[in-house]
Amino acid sequence: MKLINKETKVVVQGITGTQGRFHTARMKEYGTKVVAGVTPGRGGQEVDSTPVYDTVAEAKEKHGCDASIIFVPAGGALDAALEAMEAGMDPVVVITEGIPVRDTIELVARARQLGTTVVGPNTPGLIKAGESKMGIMPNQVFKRGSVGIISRSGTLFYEIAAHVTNQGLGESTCVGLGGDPVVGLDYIELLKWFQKDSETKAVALIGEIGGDAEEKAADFIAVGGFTKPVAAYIAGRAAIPGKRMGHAGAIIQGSAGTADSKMNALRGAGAFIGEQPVDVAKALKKVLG
Amino acid sequence: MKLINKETKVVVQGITGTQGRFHTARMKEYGTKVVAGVTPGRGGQEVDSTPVYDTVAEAKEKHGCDASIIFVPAGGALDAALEAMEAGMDPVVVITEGIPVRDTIELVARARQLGTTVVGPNTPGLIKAGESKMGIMPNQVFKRGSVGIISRSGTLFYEIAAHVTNQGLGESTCVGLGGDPVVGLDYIELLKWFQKDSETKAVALIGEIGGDAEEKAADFIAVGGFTKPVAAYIAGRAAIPGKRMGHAGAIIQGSAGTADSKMNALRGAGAFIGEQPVDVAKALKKVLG
Amino acid sequence: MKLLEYEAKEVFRRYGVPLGASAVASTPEEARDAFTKIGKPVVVKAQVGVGGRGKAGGIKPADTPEQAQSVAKQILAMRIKDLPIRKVLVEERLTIQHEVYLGVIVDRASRCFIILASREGGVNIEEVAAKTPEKIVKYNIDPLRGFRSYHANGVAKRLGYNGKKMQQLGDILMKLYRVAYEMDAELTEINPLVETADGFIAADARLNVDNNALYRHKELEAKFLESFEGELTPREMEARAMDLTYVELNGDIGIIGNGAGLTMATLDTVMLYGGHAGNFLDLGGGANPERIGKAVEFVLKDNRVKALFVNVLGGITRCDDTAKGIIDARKKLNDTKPIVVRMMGTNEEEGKRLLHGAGIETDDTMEEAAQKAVNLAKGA
Amino acid sequence: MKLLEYEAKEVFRRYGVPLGASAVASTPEEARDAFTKIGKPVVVKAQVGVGGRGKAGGIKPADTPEQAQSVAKQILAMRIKDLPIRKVLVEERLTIQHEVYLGVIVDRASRCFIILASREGGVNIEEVAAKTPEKIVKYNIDPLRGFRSYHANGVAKRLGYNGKKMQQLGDILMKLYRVAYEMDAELTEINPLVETADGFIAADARLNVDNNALYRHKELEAKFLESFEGELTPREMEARAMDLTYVELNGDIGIIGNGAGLTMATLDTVMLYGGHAGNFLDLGGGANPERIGKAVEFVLKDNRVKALFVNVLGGITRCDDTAKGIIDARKKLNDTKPIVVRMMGTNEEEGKRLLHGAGIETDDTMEEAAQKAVNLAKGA
Repeated sequence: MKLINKETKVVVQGITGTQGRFHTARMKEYGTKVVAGVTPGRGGQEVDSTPVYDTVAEAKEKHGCDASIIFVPAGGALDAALEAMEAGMDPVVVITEGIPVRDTIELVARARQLGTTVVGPNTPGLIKAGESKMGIMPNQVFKRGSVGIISRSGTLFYEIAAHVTNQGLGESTCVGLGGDPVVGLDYIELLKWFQKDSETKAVALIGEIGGDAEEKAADFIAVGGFTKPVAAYIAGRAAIPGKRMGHAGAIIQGSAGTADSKMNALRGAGAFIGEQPVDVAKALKKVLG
Repeated sequence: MKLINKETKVVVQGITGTQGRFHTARMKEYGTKVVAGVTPGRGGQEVDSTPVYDTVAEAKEKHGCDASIIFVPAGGALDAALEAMEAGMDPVVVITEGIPVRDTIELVARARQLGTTVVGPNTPGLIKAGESKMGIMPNQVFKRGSVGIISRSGTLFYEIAAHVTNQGLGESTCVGLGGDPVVGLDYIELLKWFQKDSETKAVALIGEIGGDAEEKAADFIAVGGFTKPVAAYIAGRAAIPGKRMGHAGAIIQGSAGTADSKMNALRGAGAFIGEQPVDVAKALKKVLG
Repeated sequence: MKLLEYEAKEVFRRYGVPLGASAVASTPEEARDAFTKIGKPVVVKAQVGVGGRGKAGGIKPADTPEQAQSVAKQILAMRIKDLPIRKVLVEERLTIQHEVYLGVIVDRASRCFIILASREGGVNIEEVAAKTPEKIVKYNIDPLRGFRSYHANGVAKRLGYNGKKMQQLGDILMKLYRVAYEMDAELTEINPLVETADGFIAADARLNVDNNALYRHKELEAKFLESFEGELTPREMEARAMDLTYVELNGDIGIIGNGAGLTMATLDTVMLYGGHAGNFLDLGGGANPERIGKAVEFVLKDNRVKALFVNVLGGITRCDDTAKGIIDARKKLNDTKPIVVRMMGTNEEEGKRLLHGAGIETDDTMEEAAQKAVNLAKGA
Repeated sequence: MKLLEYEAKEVFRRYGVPLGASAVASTPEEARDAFTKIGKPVVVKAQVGVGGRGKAGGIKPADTPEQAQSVAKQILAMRIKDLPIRKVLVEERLTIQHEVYLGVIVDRASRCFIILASREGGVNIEEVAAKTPEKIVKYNIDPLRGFRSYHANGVAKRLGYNGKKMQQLGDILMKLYRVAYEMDAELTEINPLVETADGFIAADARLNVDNNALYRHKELEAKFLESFEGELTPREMEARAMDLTYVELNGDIGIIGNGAGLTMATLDTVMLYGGHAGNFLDLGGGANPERIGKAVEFVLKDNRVKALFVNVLGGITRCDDTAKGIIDARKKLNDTKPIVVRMMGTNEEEGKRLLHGAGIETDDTMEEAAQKAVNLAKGA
């Protein structure tokens, strides 16, 4: 699994769209090495002094970029991601929301075949605090520190990151998994990574209703796969079964995917469970001192 | 590349059809270890005391077969071959004629991905003389000896094999590449194999009009890729450009794919070129003594 | 998007899934004619987007054209779970030897389509899955390899079928997967697939299409809103038509947030402080003042709502835009319901300035704001 | 199977390849009406399955309905390479800025579909390919990965297009590949693709479908035989209708073999001994006596044929069956042309016994038999 650091050279696919343009500027402000953009048909233009190419292959040839962030609309996102992967970009961060799940299935399968790390889709992206950001999270929230964050949501993730920062802990690497039912990364893959990452002393795990990814993460922690402290927050206790709560993946189906099920599993694995978002940061403060 | 010997355990796909039934008996007569047959929907039956299964996976589970020969009609041949490959059969010999080229393209691509040797389609198959036959060539023609044969055609291949046998040389391993435009193996892959095969002292190369596989083989020989004696026969000198001569692949397009072009290339690479089929065997006799 | 049984069957038929003779009827007379056309004993089935129609009396047999007419009349006059029945499906009655369950679903954990199948199909399939999971055969479809005849035959074999029946079932499985794949379905289901003396027949059909993929299925878009009948409440239907991500809840505090996770956490925090959320409304990313105004207006117009809590963490969504939207909506409605706003992030200062100027208080943390909202709702 | 231009364009249109306004006409009057419908200057093009129609006068411009009618009348009265012209395509005349070549073909060496493209399109493309191959862009399509927008854009880029034009051309390439793939085409070609001020338009269209795949394209099967007009001689057409693999040649020795390679070698050997083959007829694998009889009859009925040489290496095809087929055909036709048979393999003894009994000689080697056939034809 490949994440990012200050050396990562980033290409922005869909850079000429409103979102691509806006977040390219924010990423550059944060210090991300955005070396090129790609929008087919717009090669030769510039966005905010970043050169735009028609294909990722060209961008790579000219700038040696090695990771891609995708803002391409849903209908073109699969092709954009496949293009990035075939050109050797790793990780590939798919911000795009509303991608048909059939396309995501193909995207993720191909990523596994090629060994590419895909973050998302429908993710806020990932950040190595103080070094590089491939995502849409607000810059001011993050400060270099020792807490790793894994989250299925976006704004709730910023909320908790802000508390972690306010507690004076700061973050190491933070990853948004994405709010779709099928995404490239799961908690366990990231827990494995954080287990080895010496900069990460503890992890904030932010989950929500739907699926059983949090339960599986709990099992993984319970069997000793991850041994650093974990504080978790699960959103959706007030949700009603059968209703999609915003995210395509946030739905309680029958009795599966409830917040209680997830909280119980994580609690059973020894994780701290926050009643409200701020609790997560406070608990980590207590542990890390 | 995996070929066959007396240990090879063979499953016959399409064993319950007329051809499958007939050639299963002939292969067994020859000594081939045909351990099972497969025809979906006919599981539990027997053909000539060979048990029939619904799937290759079952046949493998029960009998540990490791190679497959396919007599399934054209419409089902791609699935049959993919099934064989996914079940780990290697080589997979596709006798079936008339497979759409689009299907063959997928079949061959998948074989390359999985590292499976595919002989054919539209091939007479392959034989290790005196040990095992996965094919439809007449048994009596072959005798254990030192000549390897590579051929794009069927009956012409038997014709030349018979001459080689009559000359007292006998054959080591003989492979029919198949008469379709796209096939799993080419001359070069087999020449590489024969180069290493200590039982093969010389090679008879039987080509025909269409494509440039023979020219490429000549180049390969010319640069020292294959150093044993080669005697070749190319069919189709009397053919007319633009007409398909029986095989889907046997067609001279414009000025490409003529018998002269192939003969000249091979002659240039130091191969003996027979005027008529018998000449090949005579020339090899001279060389091998 | 959930298709009705007869809509799903139209799709299935296109793909060659074996079905009984049937016809859709919107009136008792049409049901009578349908019987005549089919010429065999039938069942008349309510077409409605909720489960449990059988128990509710929405499925009835008929042996004559007149009987078909009369039961259709009864069913078309019913409401099931408060939904009107606009159509019935008149379908050949089958002699059932056995009921099989077949489903193709998107599996989150395996990140692919999977086949679920069981020989213990029928109305109790969920019980079977819960109590005897070993009776459910599961098969993951490799997205790069596809689902081919021998994979399908392998599944049929694991279900215990052999020979011709294995092939027939395998063939249906392949068709079902083709439906699932080509229709972008989240769920494609036959329950029961009826085993008769002549082979298998799909007696019921479910097809839920991925809303994100509707742009690839223009023929469905026209029916999109209608398809939510039964699944969504009237207010939710209204919100859907306005393209708002809205879920109706039972409480009295209106909730608007940006981002699904944050909005859920807002509901949860309100609940934690003893309050009751009246709705979930996620603005999504990058909402402009008009859209925010529309959302605020929509929630404020809900009579059950006593107080509104807007929780925005500004990223793409800007705090000043949020403030403008709130102020505009309030002005437009001339509404005086108490509003609690918590905002943070992009253009936070300007947003607060605007709100304070309009007499709306702001809080810095969602916990404080949630507490305030709960108190305001109680006090109102 | 080669489709005519208008048939290929019907397929292309279905896939969204940009085409000029056009209509097919079978009479001069229809051509006039077509002009009126199109309402612009047109070209009237002979629809015929052979190349070189331009040089033969089969393509003519028309500026008025009357002119369209009169040139259509001329063209419909023509024969091109001895073929009647049954239809013309009346098509909007384009203002050509530039001619591009695009093709999708099955490449034997790479074992996949490949794209061939050049900015030097038009009638001289073969010369371009021969003399300046660097002006042809070649791209191999990975069968397991497919051909996607960025691959297509990459090809357009290598052709020297940028921006919008790159995208337009990439889009056409993707559609062309979809045609090739879904139609099982051996060759899918636009030459020229005309670059106009408004974008690209396919001025000509070729589509050759893999005969082995016709079972997937039922709509083409009806036209199958007709499509060989021009490609096949009348005798070859007759053979095709009888499902015989037959190629007409210029000599006087009829050749029947089993297996393409052996039959070719038989022709070659006859040539080597100074003879001239009158045909190539490959029995294929496992022919039964009826089929063999039919083949023998077909060749013997050819008045040019002075002697028949049957060369069978029995594998699946049995020597006794071959003998029966020969004897039956000869009896049926009451024919006395000399026949030379060489047979070897399965049931060889029985085959020879039957032939000798019917007074037909056999040889053991094809070289001897070929020599004998040459002498017999010369003596006849």
